[in-house]
Amino acid sequence: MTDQTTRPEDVAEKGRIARIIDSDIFHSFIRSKVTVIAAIVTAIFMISALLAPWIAPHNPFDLAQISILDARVPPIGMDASDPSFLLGTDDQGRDMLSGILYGMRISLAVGFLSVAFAAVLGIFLGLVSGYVGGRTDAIIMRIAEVQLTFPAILIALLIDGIANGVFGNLDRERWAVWILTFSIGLSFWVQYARTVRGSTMVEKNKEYVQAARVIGIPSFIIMFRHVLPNVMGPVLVIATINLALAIITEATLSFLGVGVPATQPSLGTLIRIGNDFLFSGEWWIAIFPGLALAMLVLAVNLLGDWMRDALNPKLR
Amino acid sequence: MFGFISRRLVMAVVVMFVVALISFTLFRFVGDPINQMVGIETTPEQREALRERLGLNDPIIVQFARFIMGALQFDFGNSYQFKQPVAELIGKRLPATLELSFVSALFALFVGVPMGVYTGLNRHSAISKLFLSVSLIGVSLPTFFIGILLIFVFSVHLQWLPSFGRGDVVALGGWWTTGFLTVSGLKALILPAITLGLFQMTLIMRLIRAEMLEVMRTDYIKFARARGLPSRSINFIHALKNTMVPVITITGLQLGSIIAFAIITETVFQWPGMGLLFLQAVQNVDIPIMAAYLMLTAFIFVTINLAVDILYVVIDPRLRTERSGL
Amino acid sequence: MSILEIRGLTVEFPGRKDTFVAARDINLSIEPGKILGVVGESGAGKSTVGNAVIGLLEHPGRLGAGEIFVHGERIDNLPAKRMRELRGKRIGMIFQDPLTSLDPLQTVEFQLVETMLEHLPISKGEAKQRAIDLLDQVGIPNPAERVKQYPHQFSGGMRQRVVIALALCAEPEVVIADEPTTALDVSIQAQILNLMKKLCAEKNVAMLVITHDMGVIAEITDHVAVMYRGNLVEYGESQQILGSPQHEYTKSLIAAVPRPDVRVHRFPQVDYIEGSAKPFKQIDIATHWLGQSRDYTPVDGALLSVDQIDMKFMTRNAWLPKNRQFFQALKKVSFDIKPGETFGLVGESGSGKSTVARVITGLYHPSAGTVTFAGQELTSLHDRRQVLAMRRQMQMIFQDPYSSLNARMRVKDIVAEPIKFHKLASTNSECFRIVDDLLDHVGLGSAAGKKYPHEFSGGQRQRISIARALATRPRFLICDEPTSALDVSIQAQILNLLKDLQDELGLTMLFISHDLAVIRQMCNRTGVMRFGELLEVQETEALFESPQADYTKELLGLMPSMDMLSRDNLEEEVA
Amino acid sequence: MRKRIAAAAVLLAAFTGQQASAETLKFAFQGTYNQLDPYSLNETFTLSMHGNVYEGLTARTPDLQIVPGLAESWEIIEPTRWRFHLRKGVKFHNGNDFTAEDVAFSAERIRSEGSDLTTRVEPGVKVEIVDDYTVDFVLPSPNPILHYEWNTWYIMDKEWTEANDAVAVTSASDTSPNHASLYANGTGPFKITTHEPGVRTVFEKFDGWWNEPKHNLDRVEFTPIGSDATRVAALLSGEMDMVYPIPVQDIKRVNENDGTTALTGPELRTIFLGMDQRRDELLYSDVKGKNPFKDVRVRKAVYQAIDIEAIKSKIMRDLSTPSAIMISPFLFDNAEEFERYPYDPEASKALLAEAGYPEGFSVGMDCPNDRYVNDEAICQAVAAFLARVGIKVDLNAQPKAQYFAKILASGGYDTSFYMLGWTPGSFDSYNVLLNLHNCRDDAGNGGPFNLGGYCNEKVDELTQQILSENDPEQRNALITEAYRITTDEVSHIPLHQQGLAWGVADSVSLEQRADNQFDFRYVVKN
Repeated sequence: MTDQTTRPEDVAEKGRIARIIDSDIFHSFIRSKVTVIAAIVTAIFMISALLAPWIAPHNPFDLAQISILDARVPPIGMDASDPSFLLGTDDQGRDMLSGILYGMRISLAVGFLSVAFAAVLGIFLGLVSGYVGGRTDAIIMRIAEVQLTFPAILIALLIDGIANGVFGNLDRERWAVWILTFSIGLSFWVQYARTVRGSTMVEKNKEYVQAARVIGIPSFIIMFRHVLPNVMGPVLVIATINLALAIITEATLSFLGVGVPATQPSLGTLIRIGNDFLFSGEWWIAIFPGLALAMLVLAVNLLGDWMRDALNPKLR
Repeated sequence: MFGFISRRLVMAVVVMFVVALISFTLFRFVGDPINQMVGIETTPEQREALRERLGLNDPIIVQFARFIMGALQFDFGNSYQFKQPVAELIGKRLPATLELSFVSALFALFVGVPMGVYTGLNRHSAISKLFLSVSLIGVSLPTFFIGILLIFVFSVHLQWLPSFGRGDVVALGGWWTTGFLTVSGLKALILPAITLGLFQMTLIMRLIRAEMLEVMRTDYIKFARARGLPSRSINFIHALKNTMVPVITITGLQLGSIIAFAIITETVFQWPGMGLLFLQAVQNVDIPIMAAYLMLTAFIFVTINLAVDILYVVIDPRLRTERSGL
Repeated sequence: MSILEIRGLTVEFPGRKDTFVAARDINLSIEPGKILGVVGESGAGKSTVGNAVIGLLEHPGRLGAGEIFVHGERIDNLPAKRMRELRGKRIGMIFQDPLTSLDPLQTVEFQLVETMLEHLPISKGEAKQRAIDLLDQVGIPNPAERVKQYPHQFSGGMRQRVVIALALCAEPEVVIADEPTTALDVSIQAQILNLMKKLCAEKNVAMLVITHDMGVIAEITDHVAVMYRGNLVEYGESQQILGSPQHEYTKSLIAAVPRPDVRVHRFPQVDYIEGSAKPFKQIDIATHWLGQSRDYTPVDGALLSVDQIDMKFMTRNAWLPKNRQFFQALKKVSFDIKPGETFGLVGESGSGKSTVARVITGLYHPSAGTVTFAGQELTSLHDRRQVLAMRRQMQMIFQDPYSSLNARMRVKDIVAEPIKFHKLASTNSECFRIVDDLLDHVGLGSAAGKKYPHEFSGGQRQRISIARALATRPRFLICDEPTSALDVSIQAQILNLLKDLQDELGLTMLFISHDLAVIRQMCNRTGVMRFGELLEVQETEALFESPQADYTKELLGLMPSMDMLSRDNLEEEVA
Repeated sequence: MRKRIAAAAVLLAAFTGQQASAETLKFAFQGTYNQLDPYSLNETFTLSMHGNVYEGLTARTPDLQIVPGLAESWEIIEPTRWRFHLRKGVKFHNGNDFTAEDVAFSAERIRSEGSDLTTRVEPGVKVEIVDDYTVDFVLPSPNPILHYEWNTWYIMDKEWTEANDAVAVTSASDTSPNHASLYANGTGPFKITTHEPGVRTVFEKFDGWWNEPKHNLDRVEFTPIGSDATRVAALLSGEMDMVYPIPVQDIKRVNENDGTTALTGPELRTIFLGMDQRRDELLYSDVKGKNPFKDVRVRKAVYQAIDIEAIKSKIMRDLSTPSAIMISPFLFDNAEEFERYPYDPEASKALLAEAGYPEGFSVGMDCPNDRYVNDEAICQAVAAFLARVGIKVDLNAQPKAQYFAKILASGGYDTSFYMLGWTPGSFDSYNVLLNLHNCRDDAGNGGPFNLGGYCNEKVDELTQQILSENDPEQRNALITEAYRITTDEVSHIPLHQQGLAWGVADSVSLEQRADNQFDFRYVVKN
């Protein structure tokens, strides 16, 4: 009832950035302190992961730089610590800080790639399913149902086994990330497909789609040019939450022994390795990567939370 | 209603068949079972002979047909490692997993639903924000790590709760064992159930919250307010019931994934359930167990789906009449 | 004495930058058994007044000033708990959409009994009996049986009766009805209005009816308050205000209402209304792209003929064909449209009139029958190039201005899309020059092209839709309820624009509407539809003067009388 | 209802309480005890558990000396005829008497199809029953170590096995379960009363055991706990009396904890690295057209690049014995004659340059990650050491199922560089030389576990001589000669014998065997 649309001619042309800063979404963002902190944490983590080769004191992936004689040095502030290893070293003599920075890179890479893979696959199938409907829809949704019977962990276990079987001469260091991406992504696509299908079924009955059809534009183009941009809102939210979930899943898989190789550890692999040293007093090997992981995932989840509410038009 | 259920059942059978087919095709690649069945000194000829006797050299389609024929009679063959019928092995492990899943689902529901309702109704309160943030910790650390930390604190340090196993179990009838009837059995359930349920609890809480927020903005809630109904009645009779349909869908799916996630929890707590059995089977390429487990998971999932569909009908009167009417 | 009295009511919505005043210094009062109408267009603040009275202002709204009394008792400063007890008990409320006002998961009886037990000192058994009585009073047949049913088992009109029963069940002294009939069909609207009028008199309650519809005001109110942008501009007896409005806004508002009884040439230009078309660059149609290269083959006789169209939708799929269930949306519909004429289709919701439009444009494929356009049978056309050539010649304007534009595209891209797709311009710059001209021509100005649809109001969006439809240089335009989502003043402008365009471009139009008054203003010939059947087709004037089908007569009879509305400012068209 | 449950709980508590008052040992191991057929699986832990229920003709003491078991004594009547005098008055758990019939029956069964221990009694060996308590074994050729592994050739009751239709050895291809895999009937000090594979196994004292028990146990409960942390936690929290193995890093913690101690000692298994010396081009390497590992200088360079002492102190926490040869010094008297090549990265680089790889090369390495103590960590350390001399290692660490499937004969020896551990089942070097050093063909005939395909005919020849040499002195000299050749040629790179680490509650005393077998016979619980 408070339809406050201004006359088009009155709206002075504002810069894009100015408009973003002026927008309600940006405002709700600034107002929520938790969200701002989460965003800052996420940004710091992502940037430092990206810049790991330049800011990390050591290169934990370069075996020639690792000396086992430095193994299990405690973090600064404890007895027998070494100033060149701020957060101590693990059982191989890897600098924990560098390991965490590089590990974050891998974790984020697996997270982003698998989310991207799942999103692309899910969005495509969801769009087709929702737009075309009928038998195509039925088939895709049945596939989705079968897919749901295999939870992420099962899929990853199986796919990892298969990858090893099929590509026997597998260079794990190079391929592990892709295998993980594939298996985690494969277990996530259903969620996107279902969401996109739902929104597509709503959108396709909207009149702008009919208008495009009346113009004569082919379905394929309508789907991607018209419908797709309009169903991306919820997808963005799912993607954020899934990013966090994918990182955790990767960590869990490394516990089951199908994660990335220990020579190029992700955060999850670091925790898995550190797990063995919890009782023996070398707590920093597990706790520091654990903290990093928890903070990262927590921050991303909080962002997702906020986005879910902020992007939901019904809640404004 | 009958037609509806029978349609779902037909679909369930199809789904299970597909699961069987996919999993069977995959097993070919997970490793060579023979290495796990014999000692390291066994000669290549002996290994080959064993492979032949197991029918592992037959074309995959023959093996699959054999599997399906057996599965139809609930015969999933003998475990390679245990030399026992798989159906029996899984049958013995089923109660452990189901009890654990049940308790953790209860935990997730009984903690998650009230917290979800509260945070949904009091969107801007400080406690809501606290609930939301704290609950996220459950999804911010990998399950196995949470499990180990719990063991570290409650078993090793405080020595309050056992670190592994089911405690003493009581046999009920010929085929069920329960940990519910003994003190040690109940104590043994606590840590694994929390570890397993934490994730689902967070999910359910957030889901209920989101649905509550939406339902609270609907016209019928506004109308209920305009009629002067007390908030208790609005929140619980009108709002909560209306959030149930989506919540049931997701919760149903989550129940399925609880059973899958039990693999991790059971490994950490040495819980003698199916998940542990499956993980050992994967490590030892025990194909019959893997196949039967996947079939069972599929079956449980399909059953839950069916139950969810029926529950919809119970909750939502619109679905009841649309089938007979129109 | 008055039951409800509002003194100096001001409602504010504090925003991020400034405070928006939704209602300013409103003074109203209602006596028992009387109905006060509050009328105005979107954004006038009329619903805000209703919400303020019942104490359910949307967050972050608040009372800035003023007092509200019920029976002399001041209620606007009551604590929340007392206010809640008051709601339902002393003030009842009826909402706009009966489909969403009832909890879908509880029976009607449950909702009624729950409300009564909350407010009245009666037992559960008594409440159940009362529930049945109430349903009977609001005109629901078989109340004893239907009370056990769920809301979805009632039709829209019946549900609104249930809502009314719920609003009245605790015997309130004041009832606020917020757009109580807007979501209903004409025939149902008449019944509900009558019911409200009757109950108001019988139970001696004071009723506040909030509406945008002058017809409703004319039909049932004793007094009327006209609101414009949060201000009460005129207040008095309905007869008085509608017949001889004093305020300029009231005058123009009344003038913009389409009359079923009078045909006007053009709707009067209304002041006071935002977003009105200002003269932009005028185009000489004779030389402009829009008027050029109209390479369409001329036709003799009908431009479009629809012959024996059947349309079935599957409502339930099954493996066996015999188990499938269908809904018959169109039954043997036939009509012709001559070049240059405007053909109207009128009917209530579910009559199949929109389905006809979608069959013609090819969005649906008919189950049987043919559509012939410019001598070419469309239904059997398969060659893609030919199909596109036909598509180019007919365009459509949709009902909902909010969903008919892709929110993620700039306006100029929306309008340019058909030009580019059909390759009607040789270069990109030519294309956008045409887009600029089109936007100018429909009264938006070319600057609008850089913006996104959400920056425009409903009327402006409908202009964008029109520009988009014109962008293929069509000869045939289908307008599917083009103004039913718009305020009357905006509706008048859009209808004017359509008339102008038709004159300039010689367009042939199919005009679909549920509103007989609008049909009378726009159409040369009109068909009446009901339940998928075309009941009759006549010259529009003849249809209104001497309807043939019973249903048409009934429809015409149910239309709210606009007799009392002032006829100033109208230039009647000589038939 | 509530009352009844409470009553049941009380009853149950009373029941279990009563059991607890008797001496019950609760222990956990990382792996599972799958099935009970003593001939189905030749695997240390399985045989170790069987050994508490079944007995062989011979037995091994805690320090692995061969002593009489079910045979009171034996003699070599002629070089190819051994005579065993059986113990009298021995009873199986079901009460049947132990006789020569049972020995003859067991000898046939262990050699039959489906057995995984066929090497215990070679096919050519004839078993002759002299009388009820005397059995002769007639060999096709002399074999001084005939009885070395007979402590794990468990004698079964002929009558019981036949009555239960379990004559055929349990095999995975069976469609119905074999009685012998679900139930056990031995002559040993314990009988199995409950067996839930993968969950728990309960042993109870056999009162009719022929020997005087040294243990004081009435009951033993075994639970497999796969997760290291959980297993250690179970010991620390007092839920377990004994768990093994303990991860080396937790030894300190177990010792510091009140009431628990870590028992450590050297194990017999030798951990070593192997290199593909057979293919003309390595499967996983950037060197094309030739195989760098064919060059002894390269193999030696790899050897000398590895700082075994660093691995010992940092990864194994001193719980390992660096080894110069491929067998434990406990099992070979002349072991001290051998010394490791010194750790010398400079020498290593020089060797590589000399061999034509001054810039090093890259090679893929296969490694298990759940088989040996800290296996993956050792491989990582090796990779790091090699990186410093220019050899880039692409490490592929996998669970044992996939790992063995890849590297063994069944996988086509699909590896270029690998880690393996070996315990000779007979505790003798012949086994080591035959399996790991003898030439083999592509199918694995010859030395089946000589994955790298090292081949020297002189070593093959020596191996055959060792088999039939009955004089211990002479035999040791031959073995020394063979090891000398393989060490000079760097056939493998021995790393160390890993250590044993058992966690034991202070209330329990037991004997730790170097072959990692847990013998209940010596457990005393206070």
